[in-house]
Amino acid sequence: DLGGKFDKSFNEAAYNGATRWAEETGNSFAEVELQSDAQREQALRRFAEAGSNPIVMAGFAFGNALGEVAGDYPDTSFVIIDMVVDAPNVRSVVFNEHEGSYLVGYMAAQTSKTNTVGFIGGMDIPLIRKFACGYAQGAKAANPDTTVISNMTGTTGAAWNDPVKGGELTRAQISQGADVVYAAAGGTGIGVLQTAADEGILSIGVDSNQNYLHPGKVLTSMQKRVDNAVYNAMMDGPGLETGLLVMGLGNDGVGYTLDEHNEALISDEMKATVDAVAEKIVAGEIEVHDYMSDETCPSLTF
Amino acid sequence: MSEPAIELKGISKAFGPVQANKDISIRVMPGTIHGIIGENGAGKSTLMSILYGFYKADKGEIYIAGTKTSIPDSQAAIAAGIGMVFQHFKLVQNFTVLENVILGAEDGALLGPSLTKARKELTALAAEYELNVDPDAVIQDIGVGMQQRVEILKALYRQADILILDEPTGVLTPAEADQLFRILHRLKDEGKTIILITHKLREIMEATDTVSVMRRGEMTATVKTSETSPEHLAELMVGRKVLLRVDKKPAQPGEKVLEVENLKVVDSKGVVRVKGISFEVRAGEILGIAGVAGNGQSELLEVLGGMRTGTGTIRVNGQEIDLSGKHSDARSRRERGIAHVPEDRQREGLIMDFKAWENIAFGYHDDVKYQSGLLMNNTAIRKDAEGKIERFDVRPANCDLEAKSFSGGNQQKIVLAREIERDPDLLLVGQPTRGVDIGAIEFIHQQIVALRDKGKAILLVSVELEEILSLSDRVAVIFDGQLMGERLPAETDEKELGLMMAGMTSEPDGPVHKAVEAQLAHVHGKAP
Amino acid sequence: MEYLTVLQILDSGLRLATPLLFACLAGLFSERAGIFDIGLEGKMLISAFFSAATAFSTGSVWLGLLAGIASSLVLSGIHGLASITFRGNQLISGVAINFLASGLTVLIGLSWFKLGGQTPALQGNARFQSIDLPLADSLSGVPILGPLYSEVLSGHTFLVYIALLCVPLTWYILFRTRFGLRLRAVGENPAAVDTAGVSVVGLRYAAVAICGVLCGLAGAYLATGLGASFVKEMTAGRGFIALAALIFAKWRPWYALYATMLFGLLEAISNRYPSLDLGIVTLPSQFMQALPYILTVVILAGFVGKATPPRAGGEPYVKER
Amino acid sequence: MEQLPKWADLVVVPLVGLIMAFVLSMLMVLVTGHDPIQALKLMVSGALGSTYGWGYTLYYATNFIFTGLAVAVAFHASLFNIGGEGQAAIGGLGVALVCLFIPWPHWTIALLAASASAAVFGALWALIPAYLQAKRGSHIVITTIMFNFIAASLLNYVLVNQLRPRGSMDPATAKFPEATHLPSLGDMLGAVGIPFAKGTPANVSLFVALAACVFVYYLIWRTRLGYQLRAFGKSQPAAVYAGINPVKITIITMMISGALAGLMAINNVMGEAERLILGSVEGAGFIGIAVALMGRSHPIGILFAALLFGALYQGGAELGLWTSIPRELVIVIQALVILFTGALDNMVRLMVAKVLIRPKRAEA
Ligand SMILES: Nc1ncnc2c1ncn2[C@@H]1O[C@H](COP(=O)(O)OP(=O)(O)OP(=O)(O)O)[C@@H](O)[C@H]1O
Ligand SMILES: Nc1ncnc2c1ncn2[C@@H]1O[C@H](COP(=O)(O)OP(=O)(O)OP(=O)(O)O)[C@@H](O)[C@H]1O
Ligand SMILES: [Mg+2]
Ligand SMILES: [Mg+2]
Repeated sequence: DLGGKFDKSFNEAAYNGATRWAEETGNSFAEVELQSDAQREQALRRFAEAGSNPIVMAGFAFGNALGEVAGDYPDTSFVIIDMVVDAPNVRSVVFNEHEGSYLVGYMAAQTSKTNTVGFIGGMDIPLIRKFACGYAQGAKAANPDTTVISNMTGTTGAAWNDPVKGGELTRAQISQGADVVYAAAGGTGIGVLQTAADEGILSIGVDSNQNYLHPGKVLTSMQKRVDNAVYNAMMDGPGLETGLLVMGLGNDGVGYTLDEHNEALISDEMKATVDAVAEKIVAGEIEVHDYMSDETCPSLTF
Repeated sequence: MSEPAIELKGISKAFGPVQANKDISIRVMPGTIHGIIGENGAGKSTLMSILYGFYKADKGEIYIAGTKTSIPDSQAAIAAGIGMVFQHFKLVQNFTVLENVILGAEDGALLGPSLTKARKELTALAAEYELNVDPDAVIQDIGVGMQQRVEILKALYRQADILILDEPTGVLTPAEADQLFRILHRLKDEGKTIILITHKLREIMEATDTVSVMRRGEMTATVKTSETSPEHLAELMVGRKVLLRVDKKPAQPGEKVLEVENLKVVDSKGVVRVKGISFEVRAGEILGIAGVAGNGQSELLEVLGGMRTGTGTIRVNGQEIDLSGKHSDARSRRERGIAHVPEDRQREGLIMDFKAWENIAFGYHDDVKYQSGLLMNNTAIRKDAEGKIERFDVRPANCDLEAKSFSGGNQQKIVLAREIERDPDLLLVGQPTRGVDIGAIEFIHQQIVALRDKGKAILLVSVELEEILSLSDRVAVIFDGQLMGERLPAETDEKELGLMMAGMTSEPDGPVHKAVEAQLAHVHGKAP
Repeated sequence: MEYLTVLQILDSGLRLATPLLFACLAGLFSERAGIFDIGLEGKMLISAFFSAATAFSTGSVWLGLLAGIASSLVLSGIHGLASITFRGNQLISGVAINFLASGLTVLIGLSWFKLGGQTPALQGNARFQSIDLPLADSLSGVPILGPLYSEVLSGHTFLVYIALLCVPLTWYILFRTRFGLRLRAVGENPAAVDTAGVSVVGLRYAAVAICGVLCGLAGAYLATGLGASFVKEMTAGRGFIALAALIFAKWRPWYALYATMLFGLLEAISNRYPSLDLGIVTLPSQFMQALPYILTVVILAGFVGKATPPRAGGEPYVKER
Repeated sequence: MEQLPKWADLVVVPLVGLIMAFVLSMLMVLVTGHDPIQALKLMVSGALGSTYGWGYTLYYATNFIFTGLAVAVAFHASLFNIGGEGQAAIGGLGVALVCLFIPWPHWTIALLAASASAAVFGALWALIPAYLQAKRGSHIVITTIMFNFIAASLLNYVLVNQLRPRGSMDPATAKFPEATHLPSLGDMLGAVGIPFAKGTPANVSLFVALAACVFVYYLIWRTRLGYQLRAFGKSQPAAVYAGINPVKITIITMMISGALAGLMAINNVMGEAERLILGSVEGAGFIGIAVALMGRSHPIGILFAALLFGALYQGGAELGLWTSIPRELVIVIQALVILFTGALDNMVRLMVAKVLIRPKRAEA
């Protein structure tokens, strides 16, 4: 996405997926980062014409371009992440970010001593609302009288690359009592996690596993296995099965991360309860409301 | 005979195509006042700027008191004891007098000490040379007269013993000019050497010991002042005989064209500049308004020209005109047959970056004959411009030169050509010949008189009493925003006007007049 | 809202204002000398990168600071070369510098750290730690003023206090020293300075250099003071806000402090109140995010009025054409 | 300084500057461990080597022509309009509303309406800063910067909460109806039998941009308004002497400037994306400043500068597609081009003069 790869989260995950595939199979892949919206369609066509197959694109913003292009290259398989494009040769991978966010929200509320948890999004767009909404639900579920403070960073592209502002937003939330903050803001999130660590509160990473950034200071990360999506797509190779592919808790599309960096923070019973919640969600006993379903959120207003 | 204080040998300087100075040599004796005259663009300022290290000469040598000196920059010039008062002052507008004086001559990295020291020296110098200035006044608030004194003080403060003045009196009133020359004489007596550039032969005759004449970048003659005459100098300068006095038939005043009643003007700072004055100008006459700069004559012109608002009644050809409403702008004035030659040609009268032909349409760009449909008819404007430039003998006669590369005199001719050839009922003229050489002055005066003789009304504002007296049919004196009275040129003289300009009303040969003479005598430093 | 919130907002405002203040004073020196500089953004950015990069690889934030300043000085040098020595267009030069910085930082970052133009996070001595002013805790008991001191004034990084010191310092240099006098003069009327026997070029280079140093401090503060790593484009338009603040401040040091503080506070407020519930309507977050800019315009139009820049600003000094 | 012949000044100097910029850039490519020759080939051929490349180059150029002209017009009245970014964004809103909510029979009419609406929206967005500058003396640079941010927030709100189709992830309007889709350069040239790559974004707006160049030329140098505008830009006291109303001129100029910036939307929003997306201007407003300055505020100059930047964009895209050279290198190249052809042009001029004039001297 225009955010650029190595935002330590979304695009980086995609890139890692591809590299993993390349390393394991010894094959090579062409990748491109875009500077302008007009280049989306361009890139797709050029890769298609050059015979790249499959072509994987990360980000809802590709939806429109793919819609245009897919028809013209019936023999090429396309994979789009975070967006549904209805075409015979397209696999649309969407993630249940709300489910993952629900889990980390749940953990946040459990950990919080002040019953106040924070959310910092990059920009006020539907995808981010989806994150926030799931997070808030989880938090409320864990502890009904949890307050969820939500901030969006900005309204220009800079919003995804402004760690300084991320840091200030974090401090603002801390001053309102938040002691766990969840960042879904690309490069801005780096500032959030940093400040959280500095100010001695916990933070939650997003997309990739960001626990390692500040060992012992990052409660967990809402991992969105974009890397898997990309990896699998490339593994399946040309003629991969198309259609809608929903990556949720069930198929490890999303989830929280537990590793050496944060094991100290997550007690066994906490892990137990959270996993239990996860089960319920998978089993459908807990129904996590998806903001996108009706563009409303029961436990948070935008 | 002693060493010359300054000797220039074979100085040449070209600005791109323009050869401003061609192989110029000149010797200036110590303890003398040496005049330099020449037409606009003759190369006077350039030569002096080279001596002061502002421009670099392409060729030539400079000797100061006999020793060869290289003057790569002004610092070297100052070190060599040279001080220069530029034609266009080099002062920092929003600094105080004191700050301007010490700029570049501070001692020590901190200002405090420098300022206290400078303040002392300044008061000393001021006392010694009657250079009264208020050290704490900010430049942009003080008159040109005082600004010039600041420039002189700057030089003296740097212990200059050679002082160059480029057109110092161009902006001064007679009184101020007199004072300046008193100062120069005193400096001379102190043994300082002075180079004086001026367009005014009278000043040359009165003040200088020697005078050099420049033409087209060359030094054409150097003569002892005592051995020459204004007419001779004028001829050397222009290369032909020049009429130094305007010859004009007596006026035949006709209908009232301009009637001003109780006009008041308040400026942006809220200061009342014009305090309810009334007068009239008739067809076929020139009313001259004399006054020390800053007494409201500028504002008077600007209101009449529609550049600022005022209160009172003004009638042109019997019809009242709008002084503050939406028809009080310059455009509507022109529609009413008022043409305006502004005091500051470079700041107001012309767009210096526009070509000459574009400037001919300036202010009249709405004129239908300049339009063709939606567009401006540039060919028409150009044709018109060529005619005007030719008739007013603007040099070089090239419509495609930008206004800024004409000399002041020729810039002024462009403005006059534009305004006079409009054949207006009323012409407003401010400082028509400021900084302009005598050749051009002669021409400009002729044009103004010619317009009068066509039965047009002319309101002339000038700080040059000579000009006022020789051009006007009636003279009114303005002081502190009020008219001190009217005189007929034949029945008055510079003394009386000078006094009225200083705020003293006087009926001829009344007691005041006597007092005046006494005072003037004192001013000129001779016994009555 | 209760006192603590006010304190928090002031505190945050101060932090957010600091980089603006540095950049604003930087612009002040440059423009007071008659050199317009819309390249503040770029200088901050490059300094942010090199300070972070150096701090990371040497482990010393001080070396980082020096490197940041040095890099910013290089860009200043280019600006000086273009606009003083070669009398080029100062605006173009500024634009170029902004592009140069945003490209170079990532380009070099990529080849050094392979992190997509980011630098690794800085730890320990590789970043500025916050300083507690003397008596901060003991005084915090004092009603009203106590907390103000301990919460707002105390507990910032070294550079914040430097920035605050720079204000009186700038004022002093500008209005109480020979250098300052000449600097202001060269921005108003270079010919006057020239004929007074002082080098116009020298003065202007000095001013541009000071501008570089201050931009360097601003960038270093972003990457090693407020943040703890470089992120591409992390200046996020602050250079332009500083420019606005400079005009807002009418090119005066103390006003610069007020103007930048105002911007800082407004941003802090909109951070604190992501969306305002006014009972009838809730103002959307987008409105709150635009609020600082809207208020700026309102204040500017309502109270500040006309600002006249240094007279010789923007034009190269040409004697002969 | 030596006087250069006009042709040298207009052709040789920029060319030499360009070459110097590229030499430096390619050195940088070398340093970052890639093959500069290949990179250069790729960029040039990618941008200008095929009608496909031109299809993109011209598309970007169209954007830059509009924003460049916008800045230039303001410059002539000595107003510095940094607000092109915001004005273009709001212009996009104007286009979107017209295209979405009015059923158009044919693209020609739609284009007219959309252009009008884009221009009006852009002009109105410039009106407030202009008015404040004229009446209150509020510095246009601050206000236009602020209005860029305000525009971004406004669009973010409108797109997310109002114009976005329900359930869509993308903060963007729905696709515009078929009837409003503009013919691409490919379609048009194809129609007249000239082979031109289909599926490239360059479209009929290019001709609107060219028309805008002509319009601006006549406006500035041939109309009464232009005359007054330039005079006002050179000297305000003189303008007053000539009866030119400063308030009126300031406001009209800025509105024309805003309108030109707004017009850019017919290219990127209506012509390319065929819907309004978030951040659709993509910095073209700021590139416009560089373009105007390098084009010396003259339509012809702006045309060339815009083409240059368009080519750099497209060439850069090709680099991104086929090499691992990071896209930021293109930004650096842009910077160097601006530096050498814009800011350091006198240095280049001096060098050229040494080469050109010395021999002449020798002969003489
Ligand atoms: N800075 C400059 N750049 C280019 N040409 C110049 C410059 N200064 C003077 N010139 C040219 O050199 C010639 C001499 O100019 P200079 O100022 O010396 O004349 P001047 O005798 O002082 O005229 P005036 O009596 O009006 O003061 C003029 O023709 C002018 O065009
Ligand atoms: N920078 C310059 N470039 C080109 N010509 C110049 C420059 N400076 C002065 N000149 C020309 O030099 C000549 C004399 O210059 P100067 O500054 O003495 O003006 P001037 O002729 O005295 O007019 P004024 O009396 O109004 O100042 C004029 O032709 C003027 O236009
Ligand atoms: Mg002169
Ligand atoms: Mg003169």
